Amino acid sequence: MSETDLFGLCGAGLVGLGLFGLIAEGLPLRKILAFNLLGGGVFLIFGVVARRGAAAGLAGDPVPQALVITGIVVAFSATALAVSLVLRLLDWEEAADPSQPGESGEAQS
Amino acid sequence: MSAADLSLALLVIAVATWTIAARGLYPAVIGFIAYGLLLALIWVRLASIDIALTETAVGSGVSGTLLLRAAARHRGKVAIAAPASLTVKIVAALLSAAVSLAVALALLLPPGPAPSLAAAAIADMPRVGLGNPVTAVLVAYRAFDTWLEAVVLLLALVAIWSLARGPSWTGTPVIWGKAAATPPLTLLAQLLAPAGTMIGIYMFWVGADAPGGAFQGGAILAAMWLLPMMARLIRPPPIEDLWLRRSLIAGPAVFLAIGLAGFATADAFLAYPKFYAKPLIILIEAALTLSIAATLTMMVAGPQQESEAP
Amino acid sequence: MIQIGAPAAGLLLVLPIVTPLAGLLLLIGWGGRHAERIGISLLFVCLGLAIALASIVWSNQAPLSYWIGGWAPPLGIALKADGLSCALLLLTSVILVASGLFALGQFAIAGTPAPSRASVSFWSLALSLCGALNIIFLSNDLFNLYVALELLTFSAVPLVSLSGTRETLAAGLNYLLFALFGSVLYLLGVVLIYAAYATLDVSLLAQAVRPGPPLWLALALMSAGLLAKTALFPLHLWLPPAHAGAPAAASAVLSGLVVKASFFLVVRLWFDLLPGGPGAAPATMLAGLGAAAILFGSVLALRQVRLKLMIAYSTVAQIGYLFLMIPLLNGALAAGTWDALAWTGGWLQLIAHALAKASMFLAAGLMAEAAGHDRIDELGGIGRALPITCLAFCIGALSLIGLPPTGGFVAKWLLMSAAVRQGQTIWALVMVVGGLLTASYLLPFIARAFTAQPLTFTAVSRRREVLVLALAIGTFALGLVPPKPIEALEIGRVDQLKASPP
Amino acid sequence: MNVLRDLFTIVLVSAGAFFFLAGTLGLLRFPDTLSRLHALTKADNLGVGLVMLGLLPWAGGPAGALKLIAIWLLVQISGATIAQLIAQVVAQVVTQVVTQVVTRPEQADGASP
Repeated sequence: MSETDLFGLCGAGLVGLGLFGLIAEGLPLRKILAFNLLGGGVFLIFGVVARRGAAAGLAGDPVPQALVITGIVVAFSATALAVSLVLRLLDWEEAADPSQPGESGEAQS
Repeated sequence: MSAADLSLALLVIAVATWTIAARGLYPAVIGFIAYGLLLALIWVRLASIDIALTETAVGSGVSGTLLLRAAARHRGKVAIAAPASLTVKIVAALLSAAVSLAVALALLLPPGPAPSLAAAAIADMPRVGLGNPVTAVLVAYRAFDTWLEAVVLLLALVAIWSLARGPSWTGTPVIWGKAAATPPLTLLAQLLAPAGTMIGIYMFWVGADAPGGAFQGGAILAAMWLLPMMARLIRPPPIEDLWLRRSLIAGPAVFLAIGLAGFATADAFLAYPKFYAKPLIILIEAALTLSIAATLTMMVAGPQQESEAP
Repeated sequence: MIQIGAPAAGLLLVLPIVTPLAGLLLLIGWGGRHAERIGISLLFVCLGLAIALASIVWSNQAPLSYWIGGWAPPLGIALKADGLSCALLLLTSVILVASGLFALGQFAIAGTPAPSRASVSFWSLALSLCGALNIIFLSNDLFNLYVALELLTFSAVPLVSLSGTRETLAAGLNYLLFALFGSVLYLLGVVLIYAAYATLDVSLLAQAVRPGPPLWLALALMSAGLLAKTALFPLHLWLPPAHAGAPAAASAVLSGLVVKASFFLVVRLWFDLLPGGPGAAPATMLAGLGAAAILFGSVLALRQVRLKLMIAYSTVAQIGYLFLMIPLLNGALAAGTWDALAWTGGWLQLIAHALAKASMFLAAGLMAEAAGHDRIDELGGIGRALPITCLAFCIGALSLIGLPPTGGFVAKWLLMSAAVRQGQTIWALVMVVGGLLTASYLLPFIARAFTAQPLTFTAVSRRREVLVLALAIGTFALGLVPPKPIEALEIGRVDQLKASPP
Repeated sequence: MNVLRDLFTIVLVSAGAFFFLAGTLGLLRFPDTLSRLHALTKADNLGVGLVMLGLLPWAGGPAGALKLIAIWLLVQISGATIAQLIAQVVAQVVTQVVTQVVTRPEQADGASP
């Protein structure tokens, strides 16, 4: 088994773990974490494909490598948006929680 | 395959499992950050230094900061959703195992030489005038994707601003509550920010010919802007600040302007005129670096709060 | 026939994409007070650009394509406009312009000229949504489409949560999580495709694909991802709260356009990338899910007590109809022919539903404004207070049910004829049952709106009422269009038969 | 020359790795946060320094060597700061617990079995 096969299997395993987390986790923040794990696995598979496509004196096919860079940035944007939605929802949780009266006024939009 | 590769792969799987299985949210996020750093090592093993840098800076670093912050707010709060039932978990486990297995088989099975665009990419490199093939794909062959990606990043910031509490489109982000700065953090900000800024600029500059580029450099610059903010040395700018607004759009706007000018100068959208390709690309990358740094900083800083409010 | 050169073709294809996105940059850079003016004018510009593109494709009777940067695929990215893309581009602009006009002045902060968060956000998001949809309808590159899908998601989700209440934030988060699940599965399919063929261009792939387990796996993953974004049963759970919670102008766009974009890509995958069609089993499965969506969506709509939720569940049901087109097209391809009835019927259903649903959501928004709530039980008699709005709602409802003379009727009639002609009568039966169910949840509401004694309703702007009616008349007019323009949906489809195995 | 260089690298990098190992053991085995921190920072500083030194001959010129030294410096600065920050948090928590015990002994007893 070559190193690309090994990392390909690793990527497939990460996809499985992330997918499980994304479906089975209840807490949104945990789903976001699972989404990032899953994304990491998919990107890793891109990397394996790139490495296998090494040719013409390059150590890897630059097209999938560039796609991964784009993908990482897009996945980050998704994470940032999801996290800010979670934080806004926490504002409401705090407002609804009588033990923290100081924050209750801030959640009104 | 070496023993080091095998242990690296197993370690990544183990840390990922930990992230999913950890009982606390905070440990799970820490696990995720470690996962990102380990992935970066795999990227080095796959000879993709560009991606290793992006993964460390954006995938693990900036994402990790955001998630840590959210996990800290989450502590002791009521869970928003109920945990999934056992049936859901079993179905999810079966489904993800099936997908995992199918993908693994698809990756192990393909016979013969792997198809690749490496030769095509290298053949056209002289027309672009760059030494880094990944950058050539990003700013020339698939420049449209890269422009869109810069717009996506900006849109995510607009989305975050649209989720603010107040009714108006003005205000200043509030960084990490009201705690006072600590001397070690202040010292770190004073020492690291100037050095890190240079590293960020260097990272963008070498991107034309070596691993690096706008996204990696921009992420480092963003960190170097956030650090003094966290140390209370500077305040985040209000979102209506004109300089901030212009820095945010500089990258995508310059990219688009040069792209549209391509219709006249190079007979195609997002094409570069002969002999001027490299300077134009460096101009685009410089503007993108600035915009990415500003956008990432404001994304981590979070939504604005109105100045009238306490 | 007009012949045009590559730069002109480039401008025609590139401008509909970059104009709204440049508008987004403009709003971020200089936004604030002028958000509304910049937003609505650029949406009108996009409408003009869509008309220009459509008229060129129409007069050429041939698709238009363009390589961005002059780089040929597989290295570069190609844009391509056929008859269908032009029609969808037009639809996008029409609905966005209508929703934009409806939203004018809605998001200002009373009493101050200061830029309001809701206003700047709405217009920025509307522009990026327009750009994202135009890319999805024009791009020929699977990864580029992934970026566009994400652009679409990040525009749509904040629209849902614009009001900032707990319910809409939760609905937005849930929508985002479903959409991200969909994107990542789609991306997984993309990498498997690239691993096998080292190209992402749909046209090149159509010539290169070798049917076999790796290809099925990739297509299955991508389709599953897209179905989550389309909200096809059983992945529909996120849709009703999201579409019902958004402001009316946004709901119209979300229900009318956004969910259709990922459906469009499903069809692209199974019929453009795979020239021979999906084969019997996947086609039956997709249509089976569609049929289930029609039944469950309608039954759930029947049980709703709030008007906007009822309309949102009706979207779940109407999406199901779109998938009935797949086994019909596939059946014809298997026999070596091309079923123009099913093709035009399916897309007409999409267009008719988009127009009808947009006008119904806007009408519901006006009713909620007049009544101060949208509880169905207390809206009786609203037809007397807002006759124009209710007339619009009524026309939309007729189209959803499939009664003549509306676009929905023509679409469903075409689909049913195709089903009967091919002997796939079961899908025709599903459509009949679906129509009856739709009537059962929409007609009682309409009857009560016009007959019951009205409670007190405040007046709403006449301009906005007329606007909603105009959209509804669009649905109505679609039922009267002569066949010739409808055939335009087939421009570029002649290749289909040539490419498919005899 | 080559043998000497290889030997230099092997000895220094192995020594660095040993310190990392020791630090990790300390992290796992030491009883409280402050001593763990102590083990970790000591090992990190020395470990990174030794590995960096061992790799210097391979840096391929003065520019590469400078980058390696810069990396070491950056790790030093950030490691030291983080150690300080963690120690501060520990100190705060200790102070809080002590005040709690002093002011409300009965509650603190119940809270810490």
